[in-house]
Amino acid sequence: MSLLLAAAAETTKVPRWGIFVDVDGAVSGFITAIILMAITWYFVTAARAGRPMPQIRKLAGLDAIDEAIGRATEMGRPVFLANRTAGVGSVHSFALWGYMGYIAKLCAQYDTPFVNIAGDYLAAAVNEEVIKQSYLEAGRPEAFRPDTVRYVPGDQWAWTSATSGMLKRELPAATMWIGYFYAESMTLAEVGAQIGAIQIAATTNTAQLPFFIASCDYTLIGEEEYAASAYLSKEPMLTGTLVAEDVGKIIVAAIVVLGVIAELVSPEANFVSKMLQF
Amino acid sequence: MKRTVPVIITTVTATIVFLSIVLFKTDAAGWPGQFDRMRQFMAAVMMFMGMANMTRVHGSAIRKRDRNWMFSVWLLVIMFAYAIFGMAVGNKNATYRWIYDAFIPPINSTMYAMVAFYLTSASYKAFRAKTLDAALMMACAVWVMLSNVPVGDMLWSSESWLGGMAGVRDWIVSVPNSAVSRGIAVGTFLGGFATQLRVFLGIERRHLGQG
Amino acid sequence: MLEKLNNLDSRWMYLALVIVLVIPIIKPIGMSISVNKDLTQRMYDFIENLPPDSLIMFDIASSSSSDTEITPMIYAVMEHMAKKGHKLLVAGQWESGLAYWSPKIDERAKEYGWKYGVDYVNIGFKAGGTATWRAIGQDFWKGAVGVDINGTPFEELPLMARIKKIDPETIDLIVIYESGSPGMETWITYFPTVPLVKGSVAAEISSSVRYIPTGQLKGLIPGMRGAAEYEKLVGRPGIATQLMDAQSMSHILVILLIALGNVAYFGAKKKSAEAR
Amino acid sequence: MTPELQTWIGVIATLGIFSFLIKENPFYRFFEYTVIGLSAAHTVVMTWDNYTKPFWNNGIMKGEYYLLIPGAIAILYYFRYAPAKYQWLYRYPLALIMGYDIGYSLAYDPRPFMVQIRGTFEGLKDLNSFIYLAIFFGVVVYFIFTFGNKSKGVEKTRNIARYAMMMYFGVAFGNTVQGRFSLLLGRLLFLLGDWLGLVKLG
Repeated sequence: MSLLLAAAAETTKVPRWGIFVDVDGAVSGFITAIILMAITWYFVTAARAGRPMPQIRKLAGLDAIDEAIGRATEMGRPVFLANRTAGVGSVHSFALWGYMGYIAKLCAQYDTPFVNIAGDYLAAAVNEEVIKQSYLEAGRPEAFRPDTVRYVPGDQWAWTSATSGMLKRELPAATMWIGYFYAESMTLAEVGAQIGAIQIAATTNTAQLPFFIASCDYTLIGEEEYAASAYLSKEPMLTGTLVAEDVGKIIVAAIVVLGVIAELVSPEANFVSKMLQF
Repeated sequence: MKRTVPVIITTVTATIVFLSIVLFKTDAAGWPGQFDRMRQFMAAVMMFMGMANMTRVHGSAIRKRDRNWMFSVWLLVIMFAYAIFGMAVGNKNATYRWIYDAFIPPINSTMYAMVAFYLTSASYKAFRAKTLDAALMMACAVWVMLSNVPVGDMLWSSESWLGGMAGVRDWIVSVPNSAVSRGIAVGTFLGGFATQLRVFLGIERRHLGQG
Repeated sequence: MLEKLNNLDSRWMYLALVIVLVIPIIKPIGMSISVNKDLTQRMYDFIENLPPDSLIMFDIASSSSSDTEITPMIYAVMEHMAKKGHKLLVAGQWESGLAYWSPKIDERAKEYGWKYGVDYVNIGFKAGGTATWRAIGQDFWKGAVGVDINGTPFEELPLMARIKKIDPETIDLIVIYESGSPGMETWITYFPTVPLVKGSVAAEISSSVRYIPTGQLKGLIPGMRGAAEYEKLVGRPGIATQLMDAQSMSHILVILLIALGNVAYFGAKKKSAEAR
Repeated sequence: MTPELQTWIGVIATLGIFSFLIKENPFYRFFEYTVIGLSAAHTVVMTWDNYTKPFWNNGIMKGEYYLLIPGAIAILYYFRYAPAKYQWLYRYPLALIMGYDIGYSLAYDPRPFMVQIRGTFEGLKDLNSFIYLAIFFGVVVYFIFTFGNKSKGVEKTRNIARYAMMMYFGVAFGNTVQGRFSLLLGRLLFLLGDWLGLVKLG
């Protein structure tokens, strides 16, 4: 009972600060956002000024993209890239466009059919723009076909039934599942495995990762999904944002270490904890 | 005008929205609430984009007489008929609901139920102890599956030492597992934040295409 | 032989799965199950120890696709309530789920001889998310617009006379049947003092158990297995018990397939090594 | 329009979808295309009923004329399918929507993250808490992309973190199995019970 009361007290005792919203972590979240922006800005400027950026660690899943497209070209079969949930303002779309630009360009160069299945009607329009741009960069704008980007309504199982149907009918040699997926992950990955495609998956939904790992050849875990844009383009400015991210992680680790020390000294007066609650 | 202005619009809008949420109380009447309404209204105005895309994709299939062009005809007919009917009578209409209930829930539940089949065949092919990674994953999966059904209790009862199979499972779930999920969550947050900053700062502008 | 096994066609596995599921459904074996002391037993004890005539609220936060997991839980808890003589208030955070289970609850209530309005009330779905629930918590009648699922005013329902707020004095326990969000966060965040238990679909168990030691959840029914345990505790085996054999068999099939897959893989590897 | 007809459609659709397990076939294809068509239409109808109409009737017609500005900008999105010369106009509403979404998540995302970090060190008590911390650090190190890639210690830590993650995935897989089979049982009960009447439950 005392535990319950303690929990209850904790949720009501929220620090208020002027006009700031009275939610746990509102102020510290704001400060965190500003700090992260500052770090990112610093490293991007450094990269723009031509300072050398460190190498990104090897990510097998991203290296495999070239191999997968190569095999699709040899077999004369299409390459599929799909995402159901990401809207235009979603971080998964931003990540997806990084993959899309790279894959579409390679496909255009090798004259391999490329298909994108989108589940959001606004994102479908933007995907088309990204792909057209890549085809243009590859010097083959005429290779873009009107059925390259296919919108299928994002209703979970309608989308999945359509995608599995397309997989079995068009037999892509490479399939890529990038973004946030739910229970449909198992169906997609297993149907893809049955048609013998090379499969690369990337998702941040930890509950669905096991299914991708089970049935895909390469799986990018969690945050690795977001690293693709920098990794594939090798552009120093994008790498700079990755460095900023890593600095963020080191700061988090430092805060946790501080928090542990404070907790061991006195759990009641843990200043780190109070700071983060603010 | 074609690429720079949109980048500026994005950055300025993001800054305004960010500050309005951080500085003002979030309720329907305040600034964040108003911005939210505008965003919703914009998405509502754009709602026919999906049908436009589908008309084009399936229209091209019909024109080229693809293998499944008859199905594409059927799809377009049913889509337009149902949409026009629904917009005319509203989604609470009994006939509209009847059509919906007859097709969509059974197909959805069946697609969902099929996951069980795929799970079965995936475990046959995937859980092979080729590497230590795979072996660990397999061992944990088998352990949890056994402890979730009566057979697990028969093998190692939950009355006995360490709480039996279920006891060990609960320890794995509450200690190493939640540590992993939290670690991944920290990385995901930072990665997502950086990805958004790339667009916010105008470094990533692939979505704006050429010209 | 082993190579063939190594690349076994999935369709054989699907056939095997259908067989191991259908046979126990039609002819259950009746394997005995043990009751989870930390989860199901706790919830049972909590309801068992409530004084008679307590008011229990059901919150349905699930969709009909979780039918086979949630329905037996609802039935088992209702059976328990009927034995102890508790009153029931049905509400839901998910519109479709509430619409789906309301007739089933009515059917069971009829069997127990419960009178609508006296022994149980269904207030129906109230739109507006957590804001609505906070309003209902402060003033139940006003927040819930004063009518039940059929549009009957609360004045005509005697049970509603004792429900003016959501607090521990009025509502002795909230049972949430949840398969996703919005769900128990509403209660944990805004009504932390009202005792809460949860009937959870299997996929949600691992994310919910951490609320048990802190007392934020008084107990939990873990998936279909938990429903079967609860049925055992209340002494009325139902759907979950009947299906538990099928669950066991399918789990065993998956484990056997994993074993077989490994045998085939290592066998084939050894053979190809010998051939070289 | 009887409930029996609905059950029959349900049964045929269920069997049609299940037939995909054997082979992709026209029977499945028919239901696949039907569900996509209906679902696309349903998306539009729901948006129309829940957003477009209320916004028009209760917003703009009641004097909230400022909504016309985002509305007008939103219409530009349809220039996506206009002749190439005018296509770029669609980028303005796009930029606006993206700006809104980015601002929104930049403001809200850090908050739950603060709670997560606090959770790692609050309430340390026994050996388990320290195992927990060690694994947490390991996983954070695993996701560092640019530093310490040549260090042996970092590589070892990453390996251990990877094993811990694989255990997590194994457990998540095993725990989900029960729920997925429950769903399939539900479908089989529909066929065997509601339709064929072979099983009586409850």
